[in-house]
Amino acid sequence: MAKKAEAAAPAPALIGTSGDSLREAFGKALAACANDFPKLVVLDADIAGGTGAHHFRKAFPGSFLQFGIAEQNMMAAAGGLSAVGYLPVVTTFAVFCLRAIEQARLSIAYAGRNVKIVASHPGIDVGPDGGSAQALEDLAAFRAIPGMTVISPADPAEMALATRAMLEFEGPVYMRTGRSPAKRIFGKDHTFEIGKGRIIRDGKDVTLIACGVEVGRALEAAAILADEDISARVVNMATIKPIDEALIATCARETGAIVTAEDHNIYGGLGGAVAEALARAWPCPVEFVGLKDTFGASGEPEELAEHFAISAPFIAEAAKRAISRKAHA
Amino acid sequence: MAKKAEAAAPAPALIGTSGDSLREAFGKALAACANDFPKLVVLDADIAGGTGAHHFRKAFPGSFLQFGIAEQNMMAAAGGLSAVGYLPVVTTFAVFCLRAIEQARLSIAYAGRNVKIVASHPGIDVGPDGGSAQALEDLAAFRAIPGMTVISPADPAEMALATRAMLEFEGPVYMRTGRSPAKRIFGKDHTFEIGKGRIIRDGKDVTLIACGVEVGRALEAAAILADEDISARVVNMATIKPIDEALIATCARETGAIVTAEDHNIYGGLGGAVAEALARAWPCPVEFVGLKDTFGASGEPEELAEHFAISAPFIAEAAKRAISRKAHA
Amino acid sequence: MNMKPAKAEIQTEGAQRVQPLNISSPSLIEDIAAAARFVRRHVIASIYHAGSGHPGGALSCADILACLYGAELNLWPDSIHDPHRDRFVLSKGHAAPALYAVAAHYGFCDAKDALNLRKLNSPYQGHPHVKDLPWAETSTGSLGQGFSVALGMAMGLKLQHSTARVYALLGDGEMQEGEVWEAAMCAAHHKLDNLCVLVDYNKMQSDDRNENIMGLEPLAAKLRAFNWAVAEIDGHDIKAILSGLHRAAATFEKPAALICHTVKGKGVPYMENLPQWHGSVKLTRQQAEDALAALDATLWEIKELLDGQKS
Amino acid sequence: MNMKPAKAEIQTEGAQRVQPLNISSPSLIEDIAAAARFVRRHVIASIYHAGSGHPGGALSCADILACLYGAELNLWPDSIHDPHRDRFVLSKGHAAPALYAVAAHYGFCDAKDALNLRKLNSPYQGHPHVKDLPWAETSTGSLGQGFSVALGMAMGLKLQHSTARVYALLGDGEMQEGEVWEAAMCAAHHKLDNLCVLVDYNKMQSDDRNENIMGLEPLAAKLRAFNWAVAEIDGHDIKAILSGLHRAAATFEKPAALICHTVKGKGVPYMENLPQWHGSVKLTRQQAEDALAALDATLWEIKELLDGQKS
Ligand SMILES: Cc1ncc(C[n+]2csc(CCOP(=O)(O)OP(=O)(O)O)c2C)c(N)n1
Ligand SMILES: Cc1ncc(C[n+]2csc(CCOP(=O)(O)OP(=O)(O)O)c2C)c(N)n1
Ligand SMILES: [Mg+2]
Ligand SMILES: [Mg+2]
Repeated sequence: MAKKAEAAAPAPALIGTSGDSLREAFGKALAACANDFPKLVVLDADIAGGTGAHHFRKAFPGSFLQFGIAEQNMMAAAGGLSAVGYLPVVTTFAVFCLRAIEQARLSIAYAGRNVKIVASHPGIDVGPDGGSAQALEDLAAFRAIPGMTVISPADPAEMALATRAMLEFEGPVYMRTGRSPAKRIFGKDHTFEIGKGRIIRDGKDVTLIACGVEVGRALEAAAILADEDISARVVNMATIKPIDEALIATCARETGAIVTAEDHNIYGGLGGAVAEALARAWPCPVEFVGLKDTFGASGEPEELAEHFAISAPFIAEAAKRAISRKAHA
Repeated sequence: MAKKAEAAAPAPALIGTSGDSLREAFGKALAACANDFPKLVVLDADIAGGTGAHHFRKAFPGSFLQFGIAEQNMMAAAGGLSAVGYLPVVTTFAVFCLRAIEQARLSIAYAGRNVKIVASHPGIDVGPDGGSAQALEDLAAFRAIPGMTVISPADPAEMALATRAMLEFEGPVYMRTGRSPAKRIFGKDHTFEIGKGRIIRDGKDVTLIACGVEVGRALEAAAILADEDISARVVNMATIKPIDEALIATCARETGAIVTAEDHNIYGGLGGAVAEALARAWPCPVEFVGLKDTFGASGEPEELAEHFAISAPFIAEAAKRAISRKAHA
Repeated sequence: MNMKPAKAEIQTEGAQRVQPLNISSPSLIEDIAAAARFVRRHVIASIYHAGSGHPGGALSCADILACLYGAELNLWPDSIHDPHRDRFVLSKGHAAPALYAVAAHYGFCDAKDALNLRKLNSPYQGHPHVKDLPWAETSTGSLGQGFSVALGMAMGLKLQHSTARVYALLGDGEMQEGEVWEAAMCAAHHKLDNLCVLVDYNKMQSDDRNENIMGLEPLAAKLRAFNWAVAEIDGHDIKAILSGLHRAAATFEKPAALICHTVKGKGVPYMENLPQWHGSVKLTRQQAEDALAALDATLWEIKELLDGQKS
Repeated sequence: MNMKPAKAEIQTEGAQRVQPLNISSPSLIEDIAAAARFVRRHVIASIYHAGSGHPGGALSCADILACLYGAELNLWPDSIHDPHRDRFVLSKGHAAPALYAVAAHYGFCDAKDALNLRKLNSPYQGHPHVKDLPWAETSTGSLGQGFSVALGMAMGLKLQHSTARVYALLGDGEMQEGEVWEAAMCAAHHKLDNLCVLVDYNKMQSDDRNENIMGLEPLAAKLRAFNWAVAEIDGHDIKAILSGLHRAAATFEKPAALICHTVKGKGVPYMENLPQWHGSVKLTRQQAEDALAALDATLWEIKELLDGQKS
């Protein structure tokens, strides 16, 4: 092969490093708090530039473990690293976590290992990579694994807190980050606790329960509804499992109607967890905002949210439907 | 190595072929109706003796495809076989279907392939093999895949009907069979339709919605409740997705309390699907019978059902709790 | 739209293979070289328009794709539903822009349309999707799976006694996926001599060189130990690729692997052999123009590719 | 309870390996042979009591397990929590009865208790579960995973500069799992010379002989092409196993694989080389008695093993 002469290489603009996405926030937080967790090791499957783990690699190359494009081996090996005393954080895209879910089940959850699985690129928030890469099943699938905690923080500030909380927590955790530039929602005073939902805007006619990127959209929806004199409460349900049943029941009692919003299939994820909690604690009409059992597609995250009906106006519409159902309940 | 002299080999009693388990019923039905589906091929990962597929192999060795112990390749290859005109039926244990779920997602569901995935050994019904082999996550995980139909027939007669219905159905299907000797529930007049639940015992105080091996136990529970003058309706919800929302709403309206019963984690499976349907259509108290977010263990299926609280008496207890909640709803 | 010189009817039962082309014909080689040039330019333009995409691995496989579509595959735009057509699966699905470009060049889709890469409501997703584009044969994007799907196709075609062949293009990084070795073992066991795998051995993957991430050598020995017929060729030498494909089609009871040594980013000097151009990158106007110029595009062609969309 | 002859203290920091035993010592070999006999009898008895279980693959690995626990592993009942102990992972988890038996023989658990195989409320599940039995090191049963877990342990121990070694026993059928080749590639890339894989090459898997299900040959060539140090030995020759382990421990910057040629069902003539005894089978009283008699158990020992439970 004729090798072309070396040309001056203009630096490429990596999509992965621009903006303040949840994955970048995760990667920075991981690097920032690593000194407090000397047993921490971060596992990568040749995708650190995409997951945010590159920040950690740069800061702590000795604790960064490369597994190549082989997610099953990486996931089960995390169980082995945990067995010899490490605190492993497995990083890859959400859809490739799914590829290794049986390893997460057996060699991590069943074996009782304290391993953290951090999944970037969940939902249609993935954007232009398209439907094949947009995981819409991970919350449902990982939630079904006995003993697995599932979290999905909403903004960069919360992601930083959640990263530390996850490392301090004892037991297997599955955490979603996100690819697109994230909205800033929380200030410096924000706190985070695994297992707790939070009312981040009060209201009395309906409660919008959201996680991940949908929290920002739920807040926008509440503003749209306010313009129509509908008072919507917004709950940031950053922990999908264990779900904050007490808070859900309180919201159902106080507002009488619920909307769930998630960047995930409407089946089995946050919506499923909320529906189950209500059925146990306080039956109440729910409208589900999410992908309606269809795969995603290429496009920009915001246009996809519009296209697949998970943007703020659709949450607001769902809220009105939920409210209108109160009478019949 | 010294090879020992040939000794008369007493025939081993294969656990897999004794009794009238759902997997055996599946295997026999598959062989019996194969002539009506000339494009049928059955894929195996060295476990045909355990899945029931050995009946098909014996009858149609030319259409039986061996993939060895390599479930990911088998699952995706099924997509390729479908692409060139075959009607592939993928067979393995439920927990190994989970191992290949990302292949089922991309190369089957996303690619729009008409492939059937038949999973034996679901839940604690697996028995002595123990917790590692007892899939408690499969209904939730496969239900979350867009476009995936999920069914779990209740007895050998229904399994035979479901096997044919699944082959006639256009689109990807995930079907659970079962390992233990199954109760006979239905007679010769039984019919089966994908997407339809069936009231198999009427009642007015509460509805017990079950699938798979739990249908028999729900019927027993109804008998226990009848002795206490509680009238329980029993629904055989053989299709978990798409769930029969109309029937669920009717039952909620008519009986005012629901119990779900499944050999699966209480999160995300049948219970989740029913809770979601109720939240959409007719909010109502639900009690969930299933594994309470714990893994299984070795033991005989019936003693495990007792131990993990999914046997008939526990369904009956759940029914009473559900009924007692009606007033507060 | 460009046509292969030797289009022949595909017979549906007991089909005979189309007679092999004269693969040393200078005009054939020039046609394929032109196709590869078209592919590279189209890749740059579509990734520029998309604002994201993986140029490195799309450029490295342009010559391979051009050879397949230009001379090897018994596949034409009017035969994409013929059951006895040859199948091509882009297992390294992130090289989708190259697949769309070669398909456009050979008339399976419209070239201008195919610039709508990664856009909402366009069928040209970031990774090939068969429901959007039937000639993509399957949906890929998760590495390893395309190989298994191709294996399933090859198995099925053999069961049907079809003479159709199946080709899959894999990345070298992709060879780290266990599923690839499951498929490799299975294809050899079933003696799928109608299956040919091409490895785009550009020595690089997402973050770095293979040898720094997870070494693959000795790759040919691995595939041979898995009972494949293996040849190593220069993946930018059209004659070598054509004759490699020719020999691969002649293996008996063995699947064939062509390890194609390539250069990641091939044809765009500032990208060549630099892992940071794996993707997903955004190309500036200047970068796109520089790349097209390096690919011998005229000023008019550059304008047409980068602004033609808007008209 | 039986002890290895050369118990030495395991040092926790900068630990030195325990001095190797004299592996040709006739008494050592006789001790290990006795352990293997114990394992085989215990396997038959526990599967008989359980009413189900996989005898074939438990019998084929009895000699390997006896060598590991009897001479190779720096592991004793009082060191199961020592961070610098050697680790053994039974990746072919369905051979659990053999693991429980060898553990019982060397004092990690009670022999009578370990006959409670596959019973509710017993820690001796159908597949090893580390939460029930800490010395099982991890939970297995899904083929391929144990190897990866062992790799993770070896990687971690290396990071800690521990001299502890990690051993994993795989089935030959298990080698068909892609995860095995992911782990093989990864272990070699990371130069994990503290990792040793033993393949119980009994030529059979669940339904039939490997060659009929999915051929593995040439297995040694495959592992060599994945950059492993490979030796082939007779998996029933204790001296050969011990010296194989000895050489495996001396590889530098390469993981070691011992391909152990074995007979499935070894020791029970009516089971040997017959795939139907893979599992999961129910043993009749007569079958259990015949098997134990073939394993040279006395009438009293047979009664003790098959009825001792009830007393
Ligand atoms: C299963 C899986 N894991 C990870 C990825 C993310 N990914 C996309 S491309 C890529 C690198 C691929 O390298 P290679 O196969 O060598 O492709 P090429 O160099 O030809 O672009 C990775 C890791 C993926 N698409 N699929
Ligand atoms: C991932 C996975 N697929 C399938 C099985 C079911 N299974 C249990 S044992 C077995 C055969 C194993 O054969 P081999 O590895 O050769 O074991 P051995 O002959 O030593 O018993 C199979 C297919 C499993 N345990 N795990
Ligand atoms: Mg590459
Ligand atoms: Mg074997």
